[in-house]
Amino acid sequence: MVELIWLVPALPLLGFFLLLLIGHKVGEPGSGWIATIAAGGSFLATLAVFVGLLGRDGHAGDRSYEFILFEWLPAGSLKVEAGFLVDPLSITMALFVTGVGSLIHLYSIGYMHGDPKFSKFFLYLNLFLFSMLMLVFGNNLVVTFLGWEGVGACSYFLISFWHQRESAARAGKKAFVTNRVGDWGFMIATFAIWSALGTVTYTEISNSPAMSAATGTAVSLLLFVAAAGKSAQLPLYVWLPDAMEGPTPVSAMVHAATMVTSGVYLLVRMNSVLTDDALLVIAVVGAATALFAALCAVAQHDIKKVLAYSTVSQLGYMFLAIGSGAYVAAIFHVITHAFFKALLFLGSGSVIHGMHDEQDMRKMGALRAVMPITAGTFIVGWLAIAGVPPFAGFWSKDEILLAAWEQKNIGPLLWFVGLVTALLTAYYMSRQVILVFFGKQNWEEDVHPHESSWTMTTPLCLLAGAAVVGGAINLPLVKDWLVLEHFLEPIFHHPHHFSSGTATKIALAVISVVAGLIGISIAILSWLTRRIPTDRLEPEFLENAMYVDATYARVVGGTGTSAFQKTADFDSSVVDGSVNGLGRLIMKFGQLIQPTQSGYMRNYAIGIAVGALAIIALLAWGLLL
Amino acid sequence: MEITTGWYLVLGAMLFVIGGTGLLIRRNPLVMLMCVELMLNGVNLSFVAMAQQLDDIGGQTVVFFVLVVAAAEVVVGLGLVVAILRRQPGATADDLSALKG
Amino acid sequence: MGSLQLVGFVGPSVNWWALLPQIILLGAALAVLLVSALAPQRASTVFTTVTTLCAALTSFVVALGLWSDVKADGPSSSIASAFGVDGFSIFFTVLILIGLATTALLSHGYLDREEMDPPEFHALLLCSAAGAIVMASANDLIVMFLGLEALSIGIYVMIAMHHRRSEARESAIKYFVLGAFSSAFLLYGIALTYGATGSTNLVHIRSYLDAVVFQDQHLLMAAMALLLVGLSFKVAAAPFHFWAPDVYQGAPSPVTGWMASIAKAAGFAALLRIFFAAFASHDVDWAPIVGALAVITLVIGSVMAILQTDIKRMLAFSSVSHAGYVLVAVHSASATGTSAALFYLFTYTLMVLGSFAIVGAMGPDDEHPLSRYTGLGRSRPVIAIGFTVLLLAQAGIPTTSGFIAKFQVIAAAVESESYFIAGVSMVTAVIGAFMYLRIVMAMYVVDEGEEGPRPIWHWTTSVVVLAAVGFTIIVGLVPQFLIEFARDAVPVLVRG
Amino acid sequence: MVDTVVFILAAAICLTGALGVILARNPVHSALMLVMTLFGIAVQFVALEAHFLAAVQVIVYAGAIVVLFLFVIMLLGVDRAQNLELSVLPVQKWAALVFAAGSLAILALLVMVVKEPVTGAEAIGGSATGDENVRLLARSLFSDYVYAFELTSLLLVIAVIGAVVLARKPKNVVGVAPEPGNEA
Amino acid sequence: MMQLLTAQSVASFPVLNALIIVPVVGALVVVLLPNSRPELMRPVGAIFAAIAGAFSLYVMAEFSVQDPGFQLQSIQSWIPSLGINWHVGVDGISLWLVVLTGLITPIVLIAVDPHHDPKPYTAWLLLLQAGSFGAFLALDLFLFFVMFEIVLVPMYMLIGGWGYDDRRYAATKFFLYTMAGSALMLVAIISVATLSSGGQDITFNVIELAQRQALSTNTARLCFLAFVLAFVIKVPVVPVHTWLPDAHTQAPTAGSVVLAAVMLKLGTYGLLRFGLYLFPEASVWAAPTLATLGVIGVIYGAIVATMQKDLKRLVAYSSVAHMGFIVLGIFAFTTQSLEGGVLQMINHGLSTGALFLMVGMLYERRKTRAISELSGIQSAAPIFAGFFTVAMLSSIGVPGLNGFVGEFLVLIGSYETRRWWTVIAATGVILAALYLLWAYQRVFHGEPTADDEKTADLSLKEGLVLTPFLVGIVFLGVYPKPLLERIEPAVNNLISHLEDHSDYVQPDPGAPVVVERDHGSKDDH
Repeated sequence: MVELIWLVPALPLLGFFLLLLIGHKVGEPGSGWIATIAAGGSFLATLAVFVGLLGRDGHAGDRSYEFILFEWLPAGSLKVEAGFLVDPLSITMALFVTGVGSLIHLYSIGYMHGDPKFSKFFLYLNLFLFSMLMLVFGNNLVVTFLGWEGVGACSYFLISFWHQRESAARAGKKAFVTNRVGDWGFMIATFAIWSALGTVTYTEISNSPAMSAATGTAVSLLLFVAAAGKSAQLPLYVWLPDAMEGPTPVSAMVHAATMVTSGVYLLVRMNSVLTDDALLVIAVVGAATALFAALCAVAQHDIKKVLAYSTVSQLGYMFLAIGSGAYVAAIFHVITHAFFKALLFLGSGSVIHGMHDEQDMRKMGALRAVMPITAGTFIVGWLAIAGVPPFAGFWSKDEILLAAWEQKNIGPLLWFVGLVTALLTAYYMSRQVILVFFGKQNWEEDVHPHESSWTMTTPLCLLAGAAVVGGAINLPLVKDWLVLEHFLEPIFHHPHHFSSGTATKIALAVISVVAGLIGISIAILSWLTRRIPTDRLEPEFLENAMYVDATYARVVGGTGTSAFQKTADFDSSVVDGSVNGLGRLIMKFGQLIQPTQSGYMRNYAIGIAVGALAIIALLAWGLLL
Repeated sequence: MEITTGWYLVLGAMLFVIGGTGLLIRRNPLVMLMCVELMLNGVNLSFVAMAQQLDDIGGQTVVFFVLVVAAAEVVVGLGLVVAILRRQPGATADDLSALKG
Repeated sequence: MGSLQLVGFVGPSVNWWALLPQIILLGAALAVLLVSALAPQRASTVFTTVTTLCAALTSFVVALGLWSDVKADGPSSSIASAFGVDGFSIFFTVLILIGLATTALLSHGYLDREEMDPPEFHALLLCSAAGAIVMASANDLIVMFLGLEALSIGIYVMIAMHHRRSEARESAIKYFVLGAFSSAFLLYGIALTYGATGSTNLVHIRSYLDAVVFQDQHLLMAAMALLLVGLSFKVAAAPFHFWAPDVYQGAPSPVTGWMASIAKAAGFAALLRIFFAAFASHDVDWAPIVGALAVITLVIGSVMAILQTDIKRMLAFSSVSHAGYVLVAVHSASATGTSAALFYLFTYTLMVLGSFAIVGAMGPDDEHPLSRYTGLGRSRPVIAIGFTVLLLAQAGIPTTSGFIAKFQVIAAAVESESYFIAGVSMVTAVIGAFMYLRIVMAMYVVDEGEEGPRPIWHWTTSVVVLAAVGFTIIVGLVPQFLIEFARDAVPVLVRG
Repeated sequence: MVDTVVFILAAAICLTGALGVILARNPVHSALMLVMTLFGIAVQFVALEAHFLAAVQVIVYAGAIVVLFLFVIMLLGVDRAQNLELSVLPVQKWAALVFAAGSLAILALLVMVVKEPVTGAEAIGGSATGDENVRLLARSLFSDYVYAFELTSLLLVIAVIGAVVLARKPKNVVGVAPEPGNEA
Repeated sequence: MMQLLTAQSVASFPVLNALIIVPVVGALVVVLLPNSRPELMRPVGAIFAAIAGAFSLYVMAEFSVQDPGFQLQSIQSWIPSLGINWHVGVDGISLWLVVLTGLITPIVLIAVDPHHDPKPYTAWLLLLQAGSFGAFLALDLFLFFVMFEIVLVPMYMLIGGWGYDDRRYAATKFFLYTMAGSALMLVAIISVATLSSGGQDITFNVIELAQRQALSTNTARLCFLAFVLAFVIKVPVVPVHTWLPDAHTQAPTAGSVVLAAVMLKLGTYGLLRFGLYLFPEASVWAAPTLATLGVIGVIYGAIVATMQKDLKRLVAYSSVAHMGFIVLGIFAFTTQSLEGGVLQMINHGLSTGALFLMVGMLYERRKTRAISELSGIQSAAPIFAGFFTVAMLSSIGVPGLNGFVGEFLVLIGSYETRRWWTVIAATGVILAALYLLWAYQRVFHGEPTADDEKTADLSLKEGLVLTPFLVGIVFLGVYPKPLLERIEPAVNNLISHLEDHSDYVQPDPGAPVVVERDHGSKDDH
């Protein structure tokens, strides 16, 4: 069954081509269904592969299957194949990618109802899914990079889907270009690995001897640059909040569940080359991102912006996990986050849909009555992200905080940052839930919110279920229940083991739960019961995301643009000018000697007479010498 | 003081230079032609002096041809001058400078 | 007593065959004159043109016969070694005859249009051609001088024959005065050469210089310098070129073509014969000077050319820079260089004749502004493409003879390790190309709907242009025959 | 001694005449000064034992060419004095000065440096001296230089045609009417 | 001329000669067509161009994958007294350029309507094709120079005759600039041939000269520089690139396409064939400088492209950037970088060619190329925008499309020998995204104005014309192996030639020789 792997990306690709050829003829909702079936089929194929993989012996290293399609870039000693690597990591990723992806496809049929470019949307979605699967399944860095850039391009298409809005067009471009900074790191890292190890294939990389420390750290950091670009870490996170210009299913799928986690995937995939120095940097940046984004999320008014900053923050968590060496925890959080964040985004989409494209939370409130399913599922998502046991988010977040605590150098500090983030997360999510679904009705009279269609609510329900029980895949209660950890174990070079005693673990877990509850309490006190005045809780400084983006814009738009313009001016005035100047110089020289051609024959005779004199003098001079 | 060939050559050269200088400084086309004659005569003198020195009659023969050339040049030159001055009376060499640049 | 001695006098042997081309030309000249003088009404243009063409053709056939003789028996000289019969002289004879026929054809429509006298013109043209042949064949400096004068004086008169234009007279008197001036220098050079070597005969000079090591070279140096001045003037090398643009502009177009091609070629023939053949042993002395002249000529020719607005002046300066290229070849003082120079002159002659054919046909011969050519590519595509080929050939673009010619010149310069000069000549080629491109641009770059000029086109001009363009392209593609011709035509000095 | 005196006198005549040619205001005077130079040169020819050439010099040059000059001067009526202010052209004066000074400098240099100006090459055309100057000349003319001699005929033919063509009053040009080109 | 076709190679059909001759014959036929039938010109020309294209495919089919040397050679004596032969042959480096030339010209002939004077237009394009073939196939320095120069004339005529407002300036600049570059090359060509002769007969045979390596180090370096000057101008490499934007912008669409797709490659091809092959030592000596210029081109071209106001000019500057990658690849001397460089020549031809075609189509519709005057085209012409997007993404270097393959190979190969150059050059991929997407955003995104609304979408014919480009873009992006495996033997051959004649040694990636390599003279070459 593992051999069916080719079917997994092939189905979305097929869907893409079908839609490309006949999409505009099929129209709505047929093209949506084509895409959804392709995605669903892909999910089923993944399941089949998964089952096949499970059938193999996990400990004998059999759970790694390479499927080579053809030689892609054979150049001398460089052999890059278009091949898939099926192993626990990739199949895990693929399962939730196709699973969540399929649900979002389904959801989009409802959400995109009536859009003039309905079929094109699904075309992009399928292409995205294909790229994401290439990213996940690629058996070497270059194929992963293909997917990596592919998802980037699709993300660009999807963010700027409503390109008539200038903000959407700009956001798409911003996402792509920022991602490209990360891609630069990816490419250099690939080069360095090839240069050092002579291969770009994952299995060979992990079997290779270690690179020198400097190279290893450089490669690790370059990979992290790549991951930071894709996964919106400091300082490259700026594109993600803007990416909310895209349709909400896109935000759910691309910018919450799947694409943004590919940075995590990459680092986990490359765990064998990551050095301790680099991991420390990753942990610090991850923690900083988590805290920073959580702070920003506190003061957002746009329902999707809150979720966007939340995503950045959660991604920071994942990197904190990686930096702490807890790769399983990172993947675990990737999965649970995919569930609850997709759920939250789709829920917010449902709200926006129901509110007729209103995104400002201040104009909502008390929607639980009119949108019961949306509200219910949203609340599940909220509890999951807030780290309330036994929802999925609790388990994964707990594991990350534990890993941070155990970090060798600055563990407690990282843990504390994580804890504060957890508190903030609980707070701002609670604030959002209250503002949207509770409290008093703040929307205009002429707005008539309504519950969404079944294509939208079905995914919500399924995801809500996953958000509730998702934690089950890696329950730390009993050793045998750590399904995910055992499953993933073969891919790790240095398997991570928690060293803390059970008491410490429980203490840390309790503290984090308490922190979460404090956050929720503050939110209830301030936003629901209004015991705490709310006017100080949304500082402008945080609402504007600490002006980081504005500073970027000023540097890029101001200094950068003017520097570019100066270069362009330099090109036309100096570089081209010197060419034209040379021409003019020759002309000038001509004009200088032109008076010799005066028309007076006696003048001309000078030429003869003095020329003769000069020649004689030259020859005589030569003789005298 | 013995008069060697060198003296004749110097005289010839001086005539040549005077003729050349004259052509440079005079505007009257007729005088310019005369200056050319001066130059040719300087050359002739050199020829003959060298023929004497070399004890070779060839140098003297050449002077004949120079004479013919000079005559032919003068004829055509004067013809040109006549043709020009008939249409532009009083024109000097400097007045004939429409073509330039 | 004297009579006794005269009885014993035996004149030098004469190779009449070798003289026949000149004799035919002179005979034709006299025939044209006599018929026109004696005939009841003025001889028609057709008659004069046909006579000239026949003379050229007959001479051509004779020259070809001579060529096979020389190939078979080797070079010789005639009339007391005064007249060389070698590949070189026949090469130039052929070239001059081609130029003669071409100029005759070009003048055919032109003379009537511009109201000039055909018989006198053709007689002078024939005499001038004979002078050119003499110049190219002369093995004696004084003979060469006489040939040069015959060539030049004929040209002075032909220029001034264009009665209607004061510019024609101006250019005639300019050419005349400066020509006489430079002739004096040349003659002085001959005198000093005579003094230094004891003869005016090149064969003798060569053997004398080969045999004798001078203690005191001053006289010879001065002689070479003055000879160089006189001949540089004829070939319009800077700084002796000033006359060329003015004279070319003022002269009737066929005469300009004649001057730019044949007068220049004959000048170079003399230059090569004297310096390459006779002064071969002193090439270390003269070659640098020629090189310097070449550089100055190339630079001035190309730089001044791009400033011009009158086509004839453009082509005049371009002809100056072409003289520079030939000088580069001469500078290398080698057989390769000489054959490169010969090849260059041959191809250049055809190019420049074709170009002036078009210029002459484009309209009244007063001024030739560039604007006259605007849109020619649309109104007369065939002429325009022909002109383009000729111009690009002059710019040295490949698949034209001009490129092969430049290639050989550069090869000669490289062979003599004159890399600087080779570089300069290529750079100035680029500068010069700007000027050719301006003309091409004028012909082709027109705004939509704009109509080009429709000049009256005499069929003789078409023949000339077609022949010139065809030759230019054929030589550009398969130059081997001409290269061999030029290689066989390196001058050889032989006694008797 | 006599040689020296003759040379110096003749040279003085030559140079005076030459300077006269280029400095006389009136072209007629120039022509007459030219005669003086030509005469001086004829004297030098005699001194150099080129008797025949001396005669020809006087007859052809002084007798024919200069007369031709005078003839034209009279014909055209250009025998007016000319402003001798050296130049209306800016650099001309200096260039002429450079030429004259430079040439003379080189000449002086050569006089100082050169011991024997003429080579000891053997006579090609036969001895130049002796009392049979004319005979020798004739022999030379009709042997070594016969080709050149014949060529002079070509030259003279051209000169004749030229003179005829140039002097002829063109059909369509009336008198001294201004040229179309000059009006512009 | 006839002997070229008939002599010697009777045994096998002299297809390379046919490649050059067929378009020339086509041009003559077009010229002889009656003026009264202007509609015939382009179809007839396209047929001849297509026949030549078919021949180029035949060459591809005949090409032996394993043979690293020159194949299908044909030698005819041409100018024996100068040692010049008509000598053509094809190897892995030139093969695909020949195919590209063969295919682009008929497409362009079909695609672009000159609006006036179709006869000369068609004839010039055919001559351009013939000259380009000749330049890519020539194995005789003289023949190469002839072809290298002669292609200037048709392009000059195309720009001058069918270009836009500033065509006089652009055409002249193009011609003179490139001519100036090749001026010294001619001197160098002759010098190489003369100085290499060493008593033997002079020859211009490239293979022979490369084997002789008879020049002293300094002479070879000087000659190399003269060659390089010609080629870097043609490429063009910063700072001698400024003819390109003008020529591209003012040229008619067909001219721009051929200029970008074919003619620029003459420069990079020349660097490979004549720079590296003839002067291995000098190439190694000059490599750091030239690689630096290449990298500067990548960054500088991108920066300047970003600020362009004219869409066509922007694409032209993007060419400067892309060609910089190729130059870097060439002077990194590794199998990958060279293969990538050669492949990138093709890729650039396809993607930039397609972009120019589409900018031309846009101009046909809107009569403007100013970015500021266009907006929201995607709404009005979605298919057009889609095609444009693919070409743009290829140009940006998105994997799965051809642009990536070339760039990636160049960079990964260059990383071995020119580490820091590569790191900097790779930032070019960021800038490429920046300028192209920004331009795309301004032109295609946004609200269309009334004029933009009326912009027609692609016609069927235009779509068919663009399809080959897109197919090529995708195919080469997905499966470049057929090209790479034919390029590789030739490239390896070239590298071993370099290794034989200089102290350069190609590093072996992955070999545990890190320490050894560090004190080696890797970066000193």
